[in-house]
Amino acid sequence: MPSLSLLLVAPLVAAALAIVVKPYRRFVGWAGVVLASLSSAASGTLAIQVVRDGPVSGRAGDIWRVDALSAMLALCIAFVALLASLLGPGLADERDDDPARTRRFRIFMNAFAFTMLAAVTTGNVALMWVAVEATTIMSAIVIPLDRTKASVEASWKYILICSVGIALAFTGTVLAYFDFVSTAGEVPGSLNWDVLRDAAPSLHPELLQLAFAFILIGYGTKAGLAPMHTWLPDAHSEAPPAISAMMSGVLLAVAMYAIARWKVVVDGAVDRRFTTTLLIAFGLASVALGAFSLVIQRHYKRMLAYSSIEHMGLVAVGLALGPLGTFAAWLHVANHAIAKSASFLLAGRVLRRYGTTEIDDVTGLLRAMPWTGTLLAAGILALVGLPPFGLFVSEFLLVRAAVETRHLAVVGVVLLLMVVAFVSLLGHLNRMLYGDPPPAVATGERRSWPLFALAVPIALLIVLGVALPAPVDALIRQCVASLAP
Amino acid sequence: MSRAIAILFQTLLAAGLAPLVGGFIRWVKARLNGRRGAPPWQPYYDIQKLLGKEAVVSRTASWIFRATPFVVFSTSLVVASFVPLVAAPAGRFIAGDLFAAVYLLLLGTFFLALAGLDTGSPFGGMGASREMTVVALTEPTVALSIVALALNAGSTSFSQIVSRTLAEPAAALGPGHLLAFAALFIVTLAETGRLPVDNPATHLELTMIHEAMVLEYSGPYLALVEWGASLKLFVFLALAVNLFMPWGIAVSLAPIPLAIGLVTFVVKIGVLATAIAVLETRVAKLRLFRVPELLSASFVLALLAVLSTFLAR
Amino acid sequence: MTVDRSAAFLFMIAGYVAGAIVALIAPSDRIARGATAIGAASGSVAGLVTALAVLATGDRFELVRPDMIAVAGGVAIQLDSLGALFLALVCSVGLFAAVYGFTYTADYDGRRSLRFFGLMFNAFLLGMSLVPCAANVFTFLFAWELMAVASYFLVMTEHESSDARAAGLWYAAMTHFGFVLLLPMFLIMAPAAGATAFVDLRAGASALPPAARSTVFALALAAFGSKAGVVPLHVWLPRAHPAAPSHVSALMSGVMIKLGVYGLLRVTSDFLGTGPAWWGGLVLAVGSLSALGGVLYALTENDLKRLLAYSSVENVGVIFLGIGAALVLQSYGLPALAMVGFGAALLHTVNHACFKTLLFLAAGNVLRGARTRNMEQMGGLIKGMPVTAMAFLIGSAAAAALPPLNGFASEWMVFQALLSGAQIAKPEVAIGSPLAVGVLALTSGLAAATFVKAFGISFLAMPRSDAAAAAREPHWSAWTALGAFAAATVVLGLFAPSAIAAMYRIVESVTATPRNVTGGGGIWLLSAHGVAAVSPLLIAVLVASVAFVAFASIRARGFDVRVADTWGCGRIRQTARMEYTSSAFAEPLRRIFSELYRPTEDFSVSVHPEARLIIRSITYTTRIVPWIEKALYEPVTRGARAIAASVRRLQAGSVHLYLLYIAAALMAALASAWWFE
Amino acid sequence: MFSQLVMLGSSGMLLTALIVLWRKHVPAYISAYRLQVWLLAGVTATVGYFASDWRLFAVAFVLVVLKAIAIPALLRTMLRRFGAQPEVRPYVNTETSLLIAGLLVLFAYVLARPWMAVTDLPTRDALPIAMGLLFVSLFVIVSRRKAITQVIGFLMLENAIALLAAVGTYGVPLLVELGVFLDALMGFLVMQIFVYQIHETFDTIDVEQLTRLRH
Repeated sequence: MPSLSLLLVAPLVAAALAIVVKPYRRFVGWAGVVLASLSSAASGTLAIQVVRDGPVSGRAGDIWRVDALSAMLALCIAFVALLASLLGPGLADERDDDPARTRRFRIFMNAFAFTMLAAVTTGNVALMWVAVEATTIMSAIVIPLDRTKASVEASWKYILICSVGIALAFTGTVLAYFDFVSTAGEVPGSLNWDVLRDAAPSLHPELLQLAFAFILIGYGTKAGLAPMHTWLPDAHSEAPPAISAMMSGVLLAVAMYAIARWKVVVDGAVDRRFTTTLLIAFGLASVALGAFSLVIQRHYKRMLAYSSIEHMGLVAVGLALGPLGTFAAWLHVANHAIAKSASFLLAGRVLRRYGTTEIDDVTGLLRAMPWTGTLLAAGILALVGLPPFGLFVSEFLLVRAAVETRHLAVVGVVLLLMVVAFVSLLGHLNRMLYGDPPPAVATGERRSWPLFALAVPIALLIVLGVALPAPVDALIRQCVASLAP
Repeated sequence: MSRAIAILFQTLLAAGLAPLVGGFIRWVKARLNGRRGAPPWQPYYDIQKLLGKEAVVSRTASWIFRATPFVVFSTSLVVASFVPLVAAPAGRFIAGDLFAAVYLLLLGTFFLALAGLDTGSPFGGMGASREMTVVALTEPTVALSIVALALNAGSTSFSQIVSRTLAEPAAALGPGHLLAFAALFIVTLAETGRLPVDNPATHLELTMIHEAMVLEYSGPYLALVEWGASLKLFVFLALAVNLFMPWGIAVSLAPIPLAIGLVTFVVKIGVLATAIAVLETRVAKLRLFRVPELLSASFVLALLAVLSTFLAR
Repeated sequence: MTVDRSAAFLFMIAGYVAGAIVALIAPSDRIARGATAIGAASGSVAGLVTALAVLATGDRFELVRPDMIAVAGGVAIQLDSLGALFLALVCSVGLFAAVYGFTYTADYDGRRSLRFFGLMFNAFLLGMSLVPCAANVFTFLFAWELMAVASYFLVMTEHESSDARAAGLWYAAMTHFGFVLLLPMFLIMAPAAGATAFVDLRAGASALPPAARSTVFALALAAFGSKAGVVPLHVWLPRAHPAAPSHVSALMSGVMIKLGVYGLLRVTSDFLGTGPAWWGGLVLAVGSLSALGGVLYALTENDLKRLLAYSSVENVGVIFLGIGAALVLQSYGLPALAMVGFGAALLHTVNHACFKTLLFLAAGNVLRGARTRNMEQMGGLIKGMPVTAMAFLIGSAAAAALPPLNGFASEWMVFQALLSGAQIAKPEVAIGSPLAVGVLALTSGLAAATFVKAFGISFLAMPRSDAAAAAREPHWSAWTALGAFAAATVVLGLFAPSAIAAMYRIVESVTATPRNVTGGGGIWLLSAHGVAAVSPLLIAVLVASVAFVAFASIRARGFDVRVADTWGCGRIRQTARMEYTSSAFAEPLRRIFSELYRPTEDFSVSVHPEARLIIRSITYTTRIVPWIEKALYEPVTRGARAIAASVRRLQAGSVHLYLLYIAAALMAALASAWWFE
Repeated sequence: MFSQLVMLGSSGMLLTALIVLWRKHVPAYISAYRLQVWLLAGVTATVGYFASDWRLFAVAFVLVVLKAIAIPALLRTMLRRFGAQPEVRPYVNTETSLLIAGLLVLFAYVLARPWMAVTDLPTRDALPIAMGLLFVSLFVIVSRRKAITQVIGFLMLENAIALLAAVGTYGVPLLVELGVFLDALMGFLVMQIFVYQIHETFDTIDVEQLTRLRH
């Protein structure tokens, strides 16, 4: 319990500190880092606690409830938030000349982290919705950190589309609640998802089907599933790198988390094929869209964004493929969170050096920024699912789950699309890494601490890919168990 | 042990008779053209004379150029030791089978082509290029002829093929056998540089193949190359006569059969050599780029041979 | 002698990993180079010890760590004699490539990162060494992909040229294509959820329905074929192999593509066992296509390393011919004859590894000496680089399957395997196997032409460029590798009977068929029934003694040798411009097979502006664009681009449109609820 | 009586949505929206009265204060700031819009049929209307050009969900309701900020100008 409080309170304190200290001072940033580390540590202890003793409930009983899945996501969120606060404007960024801008970033970045943490640690489906909606608001404010036309446009699209989507998710929530209330009457904790799950067999399948359709579209919009993904490449590519890292790395996963929670409830009442088919359909559409959008992509940040769509599609497909698929999906979420956040932060460094987001204008990266280039290459190789990185394991498990559940057509399509994505991403990486840097770009890179910080996620990916430590394995097994009907 | 002696004897016989075959063909051709021509044993004089002369070696050439005559000669002679001439003793003193023979001859050609390139002369390169082209294109026909023979005998070993043909003479007159013979005959012409593929009697740059390749050779080197070439011709003729018409060949190593074998062999070779001579007076040399047509025709013959052998079984 | 095999195995891994890490953090290029070589060499030696221990005793070596990546089945290592053979190949080539690489990469000092190269070189060796040891799906795929990634970066070492970059991408694409076929291929065989150890697959494969077995086979053929570089999946090979540094090319051509052969053998002969005859027929067809296609493109190639790469395609085709013959024979219930095919394929695998490594390393010396890969600018190298020339000559002769070298022995065995196919009383076999024989014969004929050209044009006659004239031998340490592989090429040729007997033992242990084939009777290489025999050793002795006698007797008579200019029809001085060129050499065959090559020709004459009869220059260019790529790969890439273009259009920028998508998706999802009622 | 009143209020809300589709001036949109909120508050209060749940009165009160008074006022400020925007040109003309709205309501009825069968709430007749309102507001967002009209469409969407919650479940728990209000307010404020930002950076609030980012 104290660790749960610490997990949630730390980012709030960081945000409050950033509000209070005006203009921004460097110690605020470091304090934020310390608080984010505390929050990460808290999520770690929470995860250990959960694996050992089962779900942890908060004092208010039905509001905060942390099971393995929540703990796993909280861990990812806290870790990515730590990376973001360490490498975001104000500390690592040499160009942090505008304290107002930095202050704004620090406030909303922490608030954003808080809303995501709240979304995964609450046991109440409606509060989860509130928190997810809040993530949209917090992140939308901070996207146009440098009020450029593109970033304003991106965040307008983001907030409008996601608000509409999330409203649809609320409709679904209300519909399910309506069914629950009309069959079971109003009982305390009736919006708690475990109560809903237990009551599911007595609910009306017709209604829950409609509810799930709304929920899937609604949270699917937030999760970047095609064809509701349209805001994603814009927002993720225009946001400051640290925010992109959080959005791509964990925000999408939070939305997938909501879908997964609801899937369990709906599966209790409806033939499992319904949710499975919908998830596979939208998942495959996302993988296809992500993969083919990578083919003729000209901007590396958008490239990373489309790759997120592809990965979320894979996660959606995984969730539909039985226990092993679910395992693969959550492992994939964890791996993707690490790989994508690192890649976005590295892309931010590239952008700062080259001053362009065009792939064609970034050449000779290995020569201009040998370390950043190597790390970015590692990140992108991880994202295309090559060993020794963790995504290789999760993609392998995903395919194995699909073969074991005899979804052979899905296997075929997914693998084909993975080739498309692989070739495209590698081709773009190839063009960026090699050749000679443009004359205007300075070459050489000193080994500064941000580089070491960025090497940590890559090292983590290798550990996950080579050994998959037993605690992680146990945690994700518990995630699967917590989603069992 | 007597088998080993028989093989040694046959090999020496091949080495001794080989130049005569070339001379004989030339003599018959001259006669057919109404000329007196050089005597059939003229090649022996040539070899003798060349062995006594000095050798001129190109400044650009390397050791390959000097080593090649020995490689060519020895491979041809070793191949000759595989081939049943007078007797076809079974057993393992023959170091190779048909495939080995073909590839060993290819080894000689390989070095000869390298030697052609070694001098840097455009003729040498041209000859090497053309020779390798012809050799490459004849390989499949040779192989398929071997298959056709092997299908009957169940083996690619010389003695097996010979003994099977002797045992079942009816099969030897079957269509498969004859087609294979025809194919191998065409290949023989191509491989040994006879008309219509190559003209051994010309030094016209447009038409030369083998002669262009060995243009730079002189003295003892040339002697060895020429001797090797005549051995190759001899081996091919011997193959043709003894694999397809083995009658008369000695199957035991007693004196009488051996004598009969020797006589029949000489007669058979003589007949085939005459046939070549007749053919060479009748046909004109083909343009280089028509040669593949001839060779593909021979390939088709060999393929048909295989098929009809198969169907006849 | 007993060897602690697991210690040796772990030492192998430790050697590679240490080499990789030390190279990565090395303070200077020289140290990085040294660490790379020492790590790779010590790892290879340890791997070789492990492999030889298994080969000598014949019993398997196992090492299972179920706790690493437990959910995917853990890490499982099992080395049987088939795997050990390939491990031995990887490690022996790896060892000498490492030694050779130490001096070879000195050329890169200060120019590019040798640290990264060292990391990737060792990772490449680690991946390749683990592939034949893997005993479950996850371990196999992990090693497989590690090998692919590492070799991709090795190909990109000389990334200044856009060719190398394009080569890398082709390579990565094709290798990944193979990988995604492997994944379902293995998993279909898994008998139960989670049972992905090779033991389970073996059991699972036998329980599969015929259609599924054939699917597995087809996937395996495509996946491993793409790694082995068979036509038409070979497109990456002639691009990637030449682009890599030469010792890496040697590793790729010598052993990496052989791991495709390993995979195919493992899946077909070990897991699947006997299948329908068309499996073998398909492998024969693919083999014929590769053998012929490979050699035809090798013939017209002017880039020395690319010529060697195409020759690898050819040799993989020959290996596939052996496997195909074996599969056909197996399906007709002739396991003893099938063993000849498998044995021949394995022997050719080993042999090709030897002579191709030799050739690539020699080509590396040439590249360093003459500073070009273009044969049209070489010539006369035999004078400056006699050792390299000798090595290249031995390799060339072996590649042309000339006796008594090793290429001949294995091709002879393949011939015998194909001939035994002709005994099966089925018309399709009776037509197919002679055709395959014909193809193989044509292939070796063309290979001879190709290597006459490769050696003759590059090493003989006069240098065609100043660099070629100035080319000298590299540091002597580069010779050790050449010497080792030249010796192996010769020894494996002369003692082929013992080698084939060893191969039979390996095949026997994998396919569990009793051995009633007489493998090697002393010095005799035998066909299936022992009726055809050839002795490379005897041939060698005979040829050598005849040559010696001839030489000695001519020497005894005594003769004068006069050195003079080449006769030049009355020209004054011989120049390199007079020489036959590489293109000219291949011209007759290029014309004959013009239907296959479909060359584009461009002929232009520029005349003097004032006098039209004075010709200033004549330019003739001809290019061969392999039409397989045009016909097969262009539509695919064009299709992908077309789809991508239409997908792009979805993201049109209008927020209204985006919202419309959501509305439409919502309606569709809601409507789908009816469908499920 | 209860169901009639609820029905009346809900139908009125749907009608206001249709008015938005029919009218062409932003001020008219704002009035229609305000009317809709009043009706929503009425329905909520009615449900609260008949279900004797005091919390719904509180909700109705907050609704009026927040959505019927505060938000329209902010909207009008915004409008004054941007000047009297001329005529709104929707993507779909009025006739077609109305037709589509009709079809959407029909679709809502079809969707709600199985679900009306499982409940015997007195308010169940209003469920398809709430759903229809949801679809129509979605349509408004999709088919209207201006940022400000999109905001109004979004606010109507929220009303539709609130209506659904009120008539379907008699309101979600208060804590949640508060969270929803907070989010709605925050969301609106942020959207308002962005409308200003769009106006600043693009000199227009015509969303159609925002198509720089594509592919």
